[in-house]
Parts: sequence; structure tokens; C-alpha cells
Amino acid sequence: MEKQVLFAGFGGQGVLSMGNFLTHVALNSGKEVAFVPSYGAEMRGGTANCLVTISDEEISSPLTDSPAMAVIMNRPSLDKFEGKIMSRGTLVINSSLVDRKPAREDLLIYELEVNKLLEGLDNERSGNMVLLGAYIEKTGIVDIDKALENFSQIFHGKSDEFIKSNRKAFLAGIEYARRHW
Amino acid sequence: MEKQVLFAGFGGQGVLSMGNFLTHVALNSGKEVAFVPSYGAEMRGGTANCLVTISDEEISSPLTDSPAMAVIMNRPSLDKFEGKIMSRGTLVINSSLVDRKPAREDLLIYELEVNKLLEGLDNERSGNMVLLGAYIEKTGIVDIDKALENFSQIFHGKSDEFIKSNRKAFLAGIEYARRHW
Amino acid sequence: MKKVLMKGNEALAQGAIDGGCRSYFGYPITPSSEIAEYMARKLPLLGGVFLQAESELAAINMVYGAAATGARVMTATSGPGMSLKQEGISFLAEAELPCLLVNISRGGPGLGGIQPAQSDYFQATRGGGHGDYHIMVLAPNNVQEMMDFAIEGFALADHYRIPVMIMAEGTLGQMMEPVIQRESVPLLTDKPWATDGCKNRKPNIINTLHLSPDVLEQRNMILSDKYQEIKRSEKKAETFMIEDADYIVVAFGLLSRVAKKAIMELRQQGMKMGLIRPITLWPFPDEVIHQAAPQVKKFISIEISMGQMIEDVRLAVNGMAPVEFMGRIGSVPSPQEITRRLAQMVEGEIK
Amino acid sequence: MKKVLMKGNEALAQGAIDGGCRSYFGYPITPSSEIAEYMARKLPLLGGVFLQAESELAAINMVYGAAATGARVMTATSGPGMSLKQEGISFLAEAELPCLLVNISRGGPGLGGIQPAQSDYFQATRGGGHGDYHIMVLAPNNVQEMMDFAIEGFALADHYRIPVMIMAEGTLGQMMEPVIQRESVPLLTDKPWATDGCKNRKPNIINTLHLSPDVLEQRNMILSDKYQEIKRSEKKAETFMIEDADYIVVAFGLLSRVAKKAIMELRQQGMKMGLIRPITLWPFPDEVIHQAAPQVKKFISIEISMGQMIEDVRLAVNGMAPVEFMGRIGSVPSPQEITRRLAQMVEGEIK
Amino acid sequence: MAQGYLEFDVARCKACELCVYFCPREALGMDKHRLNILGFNPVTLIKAEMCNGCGICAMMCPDSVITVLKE
Amino acid sequence: MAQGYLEFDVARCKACELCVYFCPREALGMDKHRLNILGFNPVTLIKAEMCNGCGICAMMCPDSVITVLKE
Amino acid sequence: MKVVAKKPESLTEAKYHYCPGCTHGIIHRLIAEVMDELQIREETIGICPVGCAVLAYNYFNCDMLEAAHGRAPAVATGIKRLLPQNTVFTYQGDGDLASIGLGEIMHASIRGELITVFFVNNAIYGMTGGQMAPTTLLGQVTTTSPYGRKKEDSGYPVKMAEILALNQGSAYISRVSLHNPANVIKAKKAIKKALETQKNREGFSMVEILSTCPTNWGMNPLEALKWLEQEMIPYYPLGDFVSKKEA
Amino acid sequence: MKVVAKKPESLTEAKYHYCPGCTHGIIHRLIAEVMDELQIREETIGICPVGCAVLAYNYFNCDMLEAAHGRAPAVATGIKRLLPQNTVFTYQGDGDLASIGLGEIMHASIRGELITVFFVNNAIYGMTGGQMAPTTLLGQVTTTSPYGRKKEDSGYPVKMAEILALNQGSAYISRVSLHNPANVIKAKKAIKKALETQKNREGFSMVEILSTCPTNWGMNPLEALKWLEQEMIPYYPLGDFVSKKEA
Ligand SMILES: Cc1ncc(C[n+]2csc(CCOP(=O)(O)OP(=O)(O)O)c2C)c(N)n1
Ligand SMILES: Cc1ncc(C[n+]2csc(CCOP(=O)(O)OP(=O)(O)O)c2C)c(N)n1
Ligand code: SF4
Ligand code: SF4
Ligand code: SF4
Ligand code: SF4
Ligand code: SF4
Ligand code: SF4
Ligand SMILES: [Mg+2]
Ligand SMILES: [Mg+2]
Repeated sequence: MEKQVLFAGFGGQGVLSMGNFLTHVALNSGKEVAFVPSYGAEMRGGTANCLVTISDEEISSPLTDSPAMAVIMNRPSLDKFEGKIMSRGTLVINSSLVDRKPAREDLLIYELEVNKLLEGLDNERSGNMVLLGAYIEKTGIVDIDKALENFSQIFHGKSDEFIKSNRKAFLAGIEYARRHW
Repeated sequence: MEKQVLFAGFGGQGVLSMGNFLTHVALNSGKEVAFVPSYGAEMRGGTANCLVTISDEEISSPLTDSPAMAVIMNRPSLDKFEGKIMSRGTLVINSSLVDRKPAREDLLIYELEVNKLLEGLDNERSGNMVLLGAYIEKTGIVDIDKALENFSQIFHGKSDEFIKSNRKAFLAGIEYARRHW
Repeated sequence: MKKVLMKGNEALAQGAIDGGCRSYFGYPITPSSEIAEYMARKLPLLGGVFLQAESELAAINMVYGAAATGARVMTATSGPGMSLKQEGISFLAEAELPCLLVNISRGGPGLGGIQPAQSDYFQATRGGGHGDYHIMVLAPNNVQEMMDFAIEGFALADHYRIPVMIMAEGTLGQMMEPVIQRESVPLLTDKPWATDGCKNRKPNIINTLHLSPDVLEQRNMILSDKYQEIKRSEKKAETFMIEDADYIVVAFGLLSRVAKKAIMELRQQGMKMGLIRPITLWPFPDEVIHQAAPQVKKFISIEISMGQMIEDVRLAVNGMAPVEFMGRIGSVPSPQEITRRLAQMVEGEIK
Repeated sequence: MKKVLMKGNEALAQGAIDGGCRSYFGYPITPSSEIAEYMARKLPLLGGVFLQAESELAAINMVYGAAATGARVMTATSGPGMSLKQEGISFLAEAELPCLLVNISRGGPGLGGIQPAQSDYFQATRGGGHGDYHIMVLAPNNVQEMMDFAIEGFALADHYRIPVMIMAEGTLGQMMEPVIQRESVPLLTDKPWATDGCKNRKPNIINTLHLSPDVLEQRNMILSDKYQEIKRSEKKAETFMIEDADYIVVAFGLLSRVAKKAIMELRQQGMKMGLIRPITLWPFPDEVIHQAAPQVKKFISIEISMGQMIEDVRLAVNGMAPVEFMGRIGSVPSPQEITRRLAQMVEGEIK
Repeated sequence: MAQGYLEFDVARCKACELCVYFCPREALGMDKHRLNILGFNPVTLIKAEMCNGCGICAMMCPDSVITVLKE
Repeated sequence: MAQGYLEFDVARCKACELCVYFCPREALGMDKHRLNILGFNPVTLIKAEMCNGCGICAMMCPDSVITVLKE
Repeated sequence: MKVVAKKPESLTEAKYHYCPGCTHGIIHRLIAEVMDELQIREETIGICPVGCAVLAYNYFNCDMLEAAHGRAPAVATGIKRLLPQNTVFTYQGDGDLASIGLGEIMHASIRGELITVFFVNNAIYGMTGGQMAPTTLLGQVTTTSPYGRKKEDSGYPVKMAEILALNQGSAYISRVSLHNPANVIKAKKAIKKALETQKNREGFSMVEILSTCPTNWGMNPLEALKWLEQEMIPYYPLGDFVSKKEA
Repeated sequence: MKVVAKKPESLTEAKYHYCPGCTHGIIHRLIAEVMDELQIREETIGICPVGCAVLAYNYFNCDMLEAAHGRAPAVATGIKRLLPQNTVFTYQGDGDLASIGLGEIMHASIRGELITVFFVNNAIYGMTGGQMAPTTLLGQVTTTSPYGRKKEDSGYPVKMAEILALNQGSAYISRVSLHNPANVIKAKKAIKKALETQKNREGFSMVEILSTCPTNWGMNPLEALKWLEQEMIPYYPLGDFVSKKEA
């Protein structure tokens, strides 16, 4: 089985970290993985996205036009990518920054008002981990316990503080998914 | 008819001027001409040579491996080019600076001790014109009167002094050829 | 050894270190800069030399000097920077100085864009600099190969005394995949020609000037003989389902993987497609193409350019089959797009 | 008009002036320096601009600026200098700025020698710089053409908004032949895209950066369409006795004249030889070769290089006949040598 | 004291807060309740009456967001 | 006064005459009767007894023609 | 009502792509204001560098060119020689001007080229993500000086104003800063003077403008201005280094 | 008998290709004499320029490289960084160093690269047949300044010693001449000091040597030395411009 997930949002929202995290967890779960970020440090601002491929076999193409899943962090990204998601795919949305409903009717759609949920947390900037936790929990693309196990290894070198607050956000996302999705 | 003449000697001996002069005269005589100098200002010293082609028709190749005639101003040039002259061709030598006899037996050979002849003249540096005068006079490759006519046009821009002394050397060469060759 | 996730650029840099490289001279440019940044972090810890040169021009000439001492040395850049290095590369090739050059390619011409491209193919394989010379060009298609080819690149460079280039699309430099690190090679190789001080021997001279036409011709002959030898020994390609293929796609680099996916898809749809993936772009693996040609209905060269490698494919096919082109500029086409276009091209054939 | 004797380099410079060029930016290098020197003498008298740039790199970028103002501008150099201009040429091509580039070629690679060569053929025709682009390349074979092609070069450059290169062997720049001067063309052409101050119009922008892949692709398409149009309209070759030829020599530049002499000689010996002389090296006149191919026993590409144009000949012939190579490096081969070698090649065929 | 009037080209604001910091009269602040098209909480006048139209905010604004008028 | 002795590597001489000009004792001159392999009339000692071995000629010679010895 | 400040006409409507608080934006505005005041917009040709300001052709409302990295002074020379009556300026970063383009800027100044150069010194390569520049301070950490710039490896930071002041072709050379309103005013004056120097055909003119890169310095915009004031200015003293008119 | 003067061991037997009276030859000998005296021949790596001295690899009896035009300082940097214990010098003309290679020499000096540069300033391009150099004097006629160098077109001649002296990485910068025996002796001292500066790891060192080009100046060798003395020295003052040890 091969799955491809797109993460997209503003630069600075931690979109690449989401993909990066997922890729690491998948690798540690014995999968073949590829992580393809959009890049362009030469261009400040704008949007960022990345594509994660997770497979049981060797990955031929790490690229795609139509990922099976998309995790969308802002409105421009929804506009850009909604049409590309594979039919009957999954679409996860941070509805705090997306002020419209998706138009596609063939998709499994999950929405979460990330900013609202963040208000209860001490780390304003961990919205990405909230949505990631919810997404993984819901789709089971990787084992959620495996993900939790991997936290400190993946964030190796970051402060305990940082890891703790991100973990908290991640857990909040899981919690949300369990309750609402 | 197409004739090709090679002039060769030390850099500074005025070898290129000889070819240049001949080319101009031929052009003014209604011929097709091409003048190909060795070049290499990037390399000081060493030898210089040029190849003049004079023809009644369009010149296809201005280059050759075996010119019909060669005018040789020093020993290294004789060593280098003697073997290349077309069989039954003409070889003209400044024997002041060539301390051996040519080995080829199939050539028409004319020798002139240029430095000796120069002693009688006021311009030490006009040895090239001496040999050129003699060569043209002997071979009739261009009309010698045409050559004399052309003097001031070709040396346009040079001092009268310069032209006069070169003309004198040229005449001395003619004179020598008439007497000795 | 354990698999670790690495960015292509970083894997390449680590591969170079494993290949005995302890000196790096370069100038930053997207999407290659992580190679310099990785070297800036690692080399000082290994007692090596990292120097950010003032320009690509300076960098390639520093490489010239460092390579002349016998050291394993590299530089990395992208399109515009590689153009600035052309004079230097011509010098390196003539002086037969081994080194590793990396082009993490972006779109051109001019400033162009920073998205992946393959449009520096001509520059790499035909020698963008002046005079008759070649460098070896390797095109990895995954992050593991980014690492492995760096190691191999140095071995080839030293063996043939030739600059070796790794050319990879920008995406390949930026993406992450798991890699297994190889064992490091020994650091020192014996280079009696190196200019490292003439103690106990005659002075060595490294020079590219040959004012005498004869000597210049001799030098060119020597180079040419070397190039012939490399052509005989070092052509490398990967093939995929070409044995019974009616249509053969030729594609290199990351794009070859995308093409492979498309071919797998089309095979499932019943079309007999195959893939030839040149691994060495110079020397170009023409024989495998030539041999396949008589049985093939059509070759399709897929490139992220307006069509450059297609000339090499045509030269290899030499009229035995039609050779068509599919190209994109500005980004790597998706498997879906390739599948669609290939299907069209083949159907056009059938009806 | 009267014929006057001129050096090839000077004829070219005078041709440029007659073609409306009043600005020159360049850096000296043998065997091209007389072009700069001629311009240094003449342009100030004509109210034009002569500037010796600090380097070839600066020169090509000055050309970029001057061309952007709408002026007819040129630069001349030789091998190593042309390598240094590759980034700039890629920029000029993308920005579609017309200008005249001259390569009075010498031997390479590296510093090489200063004797005539044709080994910058790939660099000129494939684009030594990065990205997909082409420039037009004209190869004169006598001093008159040095002059005429300079005039024509500017017309083509302006018409297609493309850099045009004249490539000539060093000897052609250094030798003298009689020339007839043509009438000068009018100085001014209308260039609404020029950046010369936005009085009474919207600002103009000259730019080569296209960060969006789509825009970059569009730009490349526009360029590509232009290149196709040039290919349709501007291929130029001279043929000599090819109608009944069993063997066709392909040669350009001064060398083509030498080859012609050899062919005349061989014809006298009864061998049916002909000559195709590409006048435009890009676009390469492939059709005339392609059309001749079915009747021909063998093509022979003669070059002062290790074999570069031969690829274009092969591509044109596309397998319909064998294509062989005869090359020299370091100097122009003599007619005698070519005659001898051709006779050998043909005899090898016959027995 | 003169009274200043401000116009904001809100869509250009990147919330760098330099105007806020350099305003000698502490008249400016960020609008935490709005997001502009760039995704930022843009500048706003929090104490309009304090503004004397000195123009310093506009001078320090990197994004030419602010037009300052004065009677 | 010390006596100098000179050796000339005549084949290297290019007849630039700098040695002649700078020799404080006018000991040197050009040999108009000889041509060396480069085609020049090379340097020669015209007044051997005048040479005091000061070495100035060698110092000014661009072509390292002259070896100077002294007792 | 009087307009105290507004976006000048010599800027287009396009929104900058610069990061929040990046002083490139202030510099753009100052140049445009001076173009307005001198009424030279329609005769001016500007040249963008390769660097964060690469897209400046979208912002200045006059004829603009985009040059290859470091070569803006050569491009400007080509233009100015052909159009001696027009105003020509380049806008260059420290990587562009002081690293890869050092040869071109030196020679333009040596020739006394009648152009004006706006040199944005932010002690780093902004566009490519924070590599060391020739003007990076000793000890400063960047992605290519991860252990801090060391003078043993990379030498001392380059003082371009001081170097260019030495060339006899230079008629006006000044260094200014933007860390507070008073200095912004001074910066504008210098920009004006530089363009006037060109108009008066006095010689080459350059204004070095100390500028921030909050993103790659890892600071917020205000911290960045403070760092500029406290760390950069002591090493890069402000003031006029050459001013022919005064002399 | 004592040997007062002879061709040094650090020169090979090869005959120079230089024109009669060209002072390139004197400079070669002085460098070689110093190499002999410091006993560094076997550890020295020299880099030739493109210029008349392009063939210097045939003359110096140590490891030699031939670099691309103007890039000798970059090549030297590559060598020195890899072989920090060896002595590395470049030998460059004014076209090579001050025109095309100005960027590279400036950066080598800025970095304080531990190399020694011998800069042969003969105010012209010798090898290519007499074109204008950045150091060509005002009014001087060359093939590319046929009406004499004008400051309006080409600016003032470049004073490299003064410019390089400004860089903090420079430890020893001197200008010397060869127009008479006394100055030849001083030139040799400067050459020695420069190489010692490198040995002592003090920083970048350069000796600018005023030199003649009789051929392209159109003078005989002696006239050329006089012209050097009378025309060049007034504009290019002799002396040490930086000398760290003294400071
Ligand atoms: C020839 C070339 N080399 C390198 C680059 C990559 N590059 C783009 S901008 C830049 C440096 C930017 O720094 P600076 O000039 O200081 O401008 P800033 O972004 O800091 O304003 C570099 C190295 C390029 N585009 N072209
Ligand atoms: C890239 C490049 N540009 C130009 C040249 C041609 N060239 C050779 S030497 C030279 C200048 C020589 O002048 P200088 O450096 O002053 O040395 P000199 O001969 O006067 O000692 C030039 C322009 C070249 N070989 N390579
Ligand atoms: S104009 Fe002056 S007082 Fe008014 S908001 Fe701006 S800075 Fe404050
Ligand atoms: S300075 Fe400008 S961009 Fe920054 S917050 Fe104020 S208005 Fe917005
Ligand atoms: S050693 Fe002195 S005295 Fe003797 S010849 Fe030489 S310069 Fe004259
Ligand atoms: S200085 Fe040297 S080369 Fe010149 S004449 Fe004297 S010995 Fe001969
Ligand atoms: S990267 Fe730095 S210089 Fe570039 S726009 Fe952002 S803050 Fe400004
Ligand atoms: S051309 Fe000038 S610099 Fe070159 S060798 Fe001759 S005299 Fe010396
Ligand atoms: Mg910067
Ligand atoms: Mg010189």
C-alpha cells in the first residue's frame, strides 16, 4: 500500500514540520518513506507545502498530482489544492484560517478550529501539532502510539519545554478527533 | 594562375611588412589576393612568417602546406620551411643570417647577404626591403614598376624619411638581383 | 547500518565526506545551499577546510588550487553559478585535475526560477566552456544515490584524473528519504603529479597553455584517448521492462522514477512500455538504446527541459526508430501527467 | 566601390559600424584584440562609446545594459573570454536583448593556444550557459563575410530580439583580403521595450526571473516558438558540386575554403566529391544534408576540433549514410593534407 | 496641538509593530480581531485623539501602509 | 682596488645594454662581431681591468647572463 | 488638510514580498520619495540585484532592469554610457555588491561612472536563507559560519564605504542607518545628495545603508533595529566619507 | 674567489621569452634569490598569471601552476588552505591583478590569506600587444586608448598598494621599483620581507613592483627605465604601505 499526504499552509505555520514528523514516524514504523517539501528560501512569505509518501514497498515516484489526503492550514492552500485531491480522498482543514466550506462532495472532510483549541494551550505556535495529532488519530496513517513514542527522538536537540508543549498540542488534537470526528 | 609565397624570419625583421607590401601591390595590379600572417602577440620573440596568395581567380584556400616560393630571413626559418616548398619551387635566402646551404636540389635558389648590402645604406632596419626588391625583380611575381609606384600609397602615414630610405633599400635589392642573380 | 532520514543535499555532502573529501569551496545558491551549510558544520570538526568563496568564479579556481595539491575537493552550485564556472571547468579538464562538481539544478535561462529542471544537460555533457573536453556526469535518482554517487564520483575523478559532476534536480536536493551510510574510504591516494612542494623530486607543473600547435594537438589527443576509454568502460544505465517493450521511455534523475510509475500504470493498462534510465549522462549509455532500437516502435525522451538529451537518444537510435519528445519546464511533471501524455502519444501511434 | 585590403578583425569591426553599431564593450584577448582596437580608434570619432571593460564578465553585462537601452551594441573575445560570458549570454537570451557577440576562436581547452580552432562549436550552438536557450551563430569564411555578417548580424539580432554570434577561426581575424564596403544602414530602430526612461509611457521592465513555474514555462515556450521560427526561416548553407557527389564533405568557416580546394583537386582525380558549408551554425542547415543523404555513400565532417559539428551532421543524416570524421587541433589543416586524408578515407571505402 | 489623521492601507500591513513602537504618542496598536489578506493582525489607531500627525509612524513603516494628514 | 671576474652565459643575452649603462666602471660593451643563437650581438667585457666585481651589471641584467666573481 | 506622509508616486501599488519589519521596504520608500522630489521618475532607470530586492522591479515605478548577481554596476555602466542624460541607479545587497560583485563595483567607482549605488548592508545573505556575507560581523553566527565568523578563516568584515572612498572616481560616499526616525531622515538626505551628485556629473556616488534582516538574524523587527544600532554601527561608522562638493 | 652574483638555484636553466630589457626578468631573479636565501624552494608553490609571465612555470625551479587570467589569488587560496605549512606566491600583471582579477585579489587580502603576491605593474597589457591597463597613466597612449587615457572615460589609474593597504587582512604591502641598482636592492628587501610575513603567518602580503614594457611603450630598455622613474613614480609613490611588524 502506498499513501500520499499533502500538507499546506502559510510559511511559518509549521507545515513542513508536520510532514517531517509524519515521515519520521512512518520510517520508524518500518515503512518506505519520502518527504518532498516545497522550497524557495529565495522567496520570502507566500505558502509552503510538502508531500509525504508512505509505502510498504520501494517508492517509485515521490511526487504526485493527486494525493490521497491533504491537511490544509489556510484558505489559499484550500483554493489551490482542493481540486487535486484524489477522488474519495481525505481532506483535513484548519477552519480557523479557512473561511469557506470545501466544494468537493466526494471527499471525507474533517475540520478543526485550531486557533480556538490553541487558546486553552500555552503555546500559540503549535497549531500544526494540534491538527497533525487529530489527523493521525483519525486516519491511522501511522500508529498513534508510535507517534507519541517518537516525540523526543524526532525533536532531538530541542528544549524539553518545546517538546512538552508540542506534545500537549498533539494530544489535544488527538483528543479532539476522538470526541468530534 | 595562383601563386603562394611564404616569408619567414625573426620577429622584428619586418617579415610581415614584406608580405603586406607584396599583397598590396598585387591587389593594385588587379589580382585576387590573400595575406595570412602568423600571429601571436601573446608570445614575444620567436619567429614570424606570412603567406601571400596571388591569383587571377577567386582564391579558394589562402592556406597551403607547400608554397611555390619562400623568402627566408634567418636560419631557423630555413630549417623549418625548406622541406615544405613545392618541388621545383623558388627559395630566396638572406645569407647573412643563414649559416648553411640549403639541402634541396630541386629548387631555384637565390641568396643575398643582406647585412653586407645594408652597410652601404643609412637604414639598418630595411633589410627586408632589400630582399623583397631582389625577390620581386627576379621572379616578376608582380610588376616591379607597379611596386615602385605603390610605395607612398602603401606606406601612407609614415614619414617621408621612412619611405625614402625603404625605397632606397628596395632599389638596392633590385640592383643586386639584376647584377648577381 | 540503520536507515536515517536525510535531505538529498545533506546526503550528498555526507557522501562526499565518506568519499574522503575534506575540503569544500563554494558560493551559496538555491537550491544547492544546504550542501555548503552541511560542510560548514561538519568539515571544521574533521580538521577539514570549508571556505565560502566570494563567487562561483573564485570557488572553481580555489578548487583548481586545492585539487592541484592532490586533495579531494568539491564545489556545489546551481545553473547561473555553474555558468560562471565554465572557464574554470575547461581549465580543470585540460589540467586533468580530479574534483567533484555538483549542480542541483533549477530552471533557466537567465535567473529563471528555483524549481527543479534538467535544462543544464547540454552545458554538463557538451562542455559549456571553451575547447574540446568532457567531464563525467552522474545523475542520481534518489537520496541514497546522492550519497553513493558522491563517494563513487571521487573514485572516478581520481582514477581518470577528470572532474566529475553530479547533476540532480532541485527537488532531489531538497527532499528527504532514508539512507544507509556506507563505509568511509581511506583518505589518501598517491598523486605524484601534485604540486605540493618539490622536496626530493623535480618540480611539478600544472599548466593548460600549449602555444605550439603540435603540443596542443598532442594534449587534445591524450584527452581524447582518455575520453574514449571512459566511454568504453563507464557508461551506465538502468533498464526497466524493455525486453518486450514497443515503446521505450528515456528519462534520467528523479524524473526517471516518476516515469517508472507511469510506465507501471500503463503496463497495467496493457501497453508494452519500458524505461531506459541513463545513470551516466556523459558518457551517455548509447549502446543499450542502440541495441533496443530495432525492436521498438518509438522512443520517447522525457525531460524537464525543452529537449536536450533527446539529441543523444537520436544519435544512439540513428534513424532505426522514431524518437519523440515530452517536456516540461519549471517543475517535475507528475506520474499522472506523464501517464496521460504517454497514453496520448502511443494512441496517436495506434490509430 | 573600391576594394581595400583589410584584416578580418578590422573588416568585422567596420561592418559592425556600418550595421549601425556605435557602442563596444570588451576585454582584449588574442586573436580578437584588433576588433577592440579598431573600435577604440573609430567610435570616439563617430560620437560612439568604446569602453574597455575590466573583464569579459563586466563586458557582457555592459552589453546587457546597453542593449536594454535599444542601442546596437557588441563585444568580441576568444575562447576563455567567451566561457566567462556564459552566464551573461543566458541572461541576454532570456531577456531577448539583441546584440552581436564575436568569437575569434583559438584552441582549447584551458588556456590552450592562440592558433585557430573550431572547438567552441558546442559552446556556441548548444548554449554554454544554463537553461534552454539558443543564440544565432554565423560562420563567415572570408574577410568580406566578416564585414557583411556583422551588418547582417545586427539586423537579425534586432528582428528576432536575440543575441547573434559570429564565430570565426583566429586566422580569419588575422588575415587580410580585399573587401568592398557596403552602404551603412540607418542608425535607429524602434524598440518600444527599451528601458530608456518612461516618459509618456508605462515603465518598462527587463527581467529574467520567473519564480512561478507556470510563468517560467510560458517564457520558455515563447522562446521555443521563436527558435522554431528561426529554424524555419534562417538556416543557411552553401553547396558545391553536391548534385552527383558520392562523398560529401561538411565544413564551415575558413576551413570550408580549404576543403573546397581539396575537393576541386580530388574531382580532377576523378572522385565525385562535394561540399556542404553551413553558414549558420545555429540554426544548423540540416535539411540540405538530410535531402542529400539518400544518394551519398559517405559524409565526412571536417573540423578543427575533436569532432563537434559531426553530431549535427549525424542528426541530419539520421542513419541514412555513414558519417565520418576528420579533425585537426591547433591549426587549420592545409589543402594538401585534406586532399590526402580524404583520398585515404574514400579509398578505404572503395576496396 | 495639531491633530493628525491617519489612513491605513491595511492589506499591506505585516504587523511588524515598528510604527507602534516609534509613535511618540502611543496612538497605535495591532488589531487582534482582524486578519488581513496576508494573514496578519494589522495596525490600528488605538488612541486617535493622541495623534499629532508627526508622520513618524509612516517614516518607520517598511510597507508604506500609513498615510498621515494634518490640519 | 679589488679585481672582478665575469662569466657570461652568452646564449641568454638579448643585447638590452642595461649592464653596459649601469656598470660604474664602463667595463662592458656589446660584441658587434658575434650573433648569439637568439640573433643578438651579445655582451662582452671591453675593459676587463676596470671591473671591480661590484655586481651591479648582474643586478640589472634581466636575463641572468652574468656571473660575477671577486677575489 | 496637509499630507504629511504617503506612499510616493515613484512606488507602484504592488505589495512588497519582504518579511515583516524588513528595512528594505523603508529604503525603497526613501529612494522613491527622493525621485518624486527631484522629479526624475520618468528619466530614471533602476537596476535590481540578485538578493531579497530581486523583485524591486515590481516596486519602483520607473524603467527597471534585473541584473545578474553582482553585475548591476556593469549593467548600469552600459546604460549610462548610452544614455548619459538619464539617471541610473543600482540597488544592491552585501552579497551582491561586496562579495561576488566586488570587482564590478570597484571598477565602476574607479572609472568615476556617473551612477548612484544604494548598497543595502544587512550583514547577511537574506534571500538564500542566511549565509555569511562579507559584511557579517566577527562572531556572528550564520548558516555558513555556524561557529561564528572567525577572522582567521574569513578575515574582517568589509567596509565598503571606506574602500570606495579611496577611489578618485568617487564623488559622494556615505554610510547611513535606519534604526530610528532621526537616522531615517539622515538616510534620505544622503540618498538625495547621491542622486544630485549624479545629476551634477561629479562622479560615482554610493550610499551604504545599514539594514536589518529580522528573519535570518532570528529576531523580531524591533530587536533587529536594536542589534543594528548596538552591534553594527560601532563597526560600521556612519557619515560621509567623500563629498566632492564639500571638499 | 667569492661569487658576487650568479643565477640563483631557484631559477631553471630555461631562457626567458621576455623582450630585451624587460624587467620581468629582474623580478624573476630577485624572487628566486630570496627563495634561495630563505631556503624555501622545495616547499614553495608558485602561481603564474595570464600575461607576459604566463610561462614563468618554466623559469621558477619549484612547483608551479598556471592559473586562469586574474584568478591566481583564488588558486593560491585553494593551495594554501590545503597546505598551510607551504609557501605560496602568485605573480601577476596589472591586467591580471587590477583589472579582471580585482575581485579575487581584494578578497584574498580581505581574508588575510597567508599568501604572497608579486604584482608587476608595467602600466600596460604586455602580452596581448599593448592595450590599456587599469594602471595606465592619464594621457598614456595604448592600442585601446589611442587618444591617450582620459579620466572621463576610464577614471584615474588604480593604486593597488594603497587600496590593498586598507584591508585589515593585509600584513605587508609595499611598492618598489627597478629603475636603478639602489632600487633593485630595495625591491629585493621588500620581496624578502613579504615572504617572511607569510612564513610568520602575519597575514596577506603584496609587493607592487613598477616594471617596464619597452616593447609596448615603444622605447628602448634604458628609455623605459627613465620613463618609469620620471612618469610612473610620481604617480605611484614607493614605500611600505602596511607593515604589521613595524606597527
Ligand atoms: C551567480 C549567482 N550566484 C548565487 C546566486 C544565489 N543568490 C541569490 S541572492 C544571493 C545573496 C543575497 O544576499 P545579499 O546580496 O546580501 O542580499 P539580501 O538578500 O541580503 O538583501 C545569492 C548568493 C545567484 N542567484 N546567482
Ligand atoms: C579570460 C581571459 N581574458 C583575456 C585574456 C587575454 N590576455 C592575456 S594576457 C592579458 C593581459 C596581460 O596584461 P598584464 O596582466 O598587465 O601582464 P603583462 O603582460 O603586462 O605582464 C590578457 C588580457 C586571457 N588569456 N584570458
Ligand atoms: S503621526 Fe505621529 S503621533 Fe500620529 S500615529 Fe503616527 S507617529 Fe503617532
Ligand atoms: S510599521 Fe507598517 S507594516 Fe509594520 S505594523 Fe505598522 S503599519 Fe503595519
Ligand atoms: S661587476 Fe661591476 S665593474 Fe664589473 S662589469 Fe659588472 S658592473 Fe662593471
Ligand atoms: S643586461 Fe644582460 S641581457 Fe642585457 S646586454 Fe647585458 S648581459 Fe645582455
Ligand atoms: S530575508 Fe531578511 S533581508 Fe530578506 S526580506 Fe526577509 S528580513 Fe528582509
Ligand atoms: S611585451 Fe612588454 S612586458 Fe611583455 S615581455 Fe615584452 S617588454 Fe616585457
Ligand atoms: Mg545582505
Ligand atoms: Mg601589464
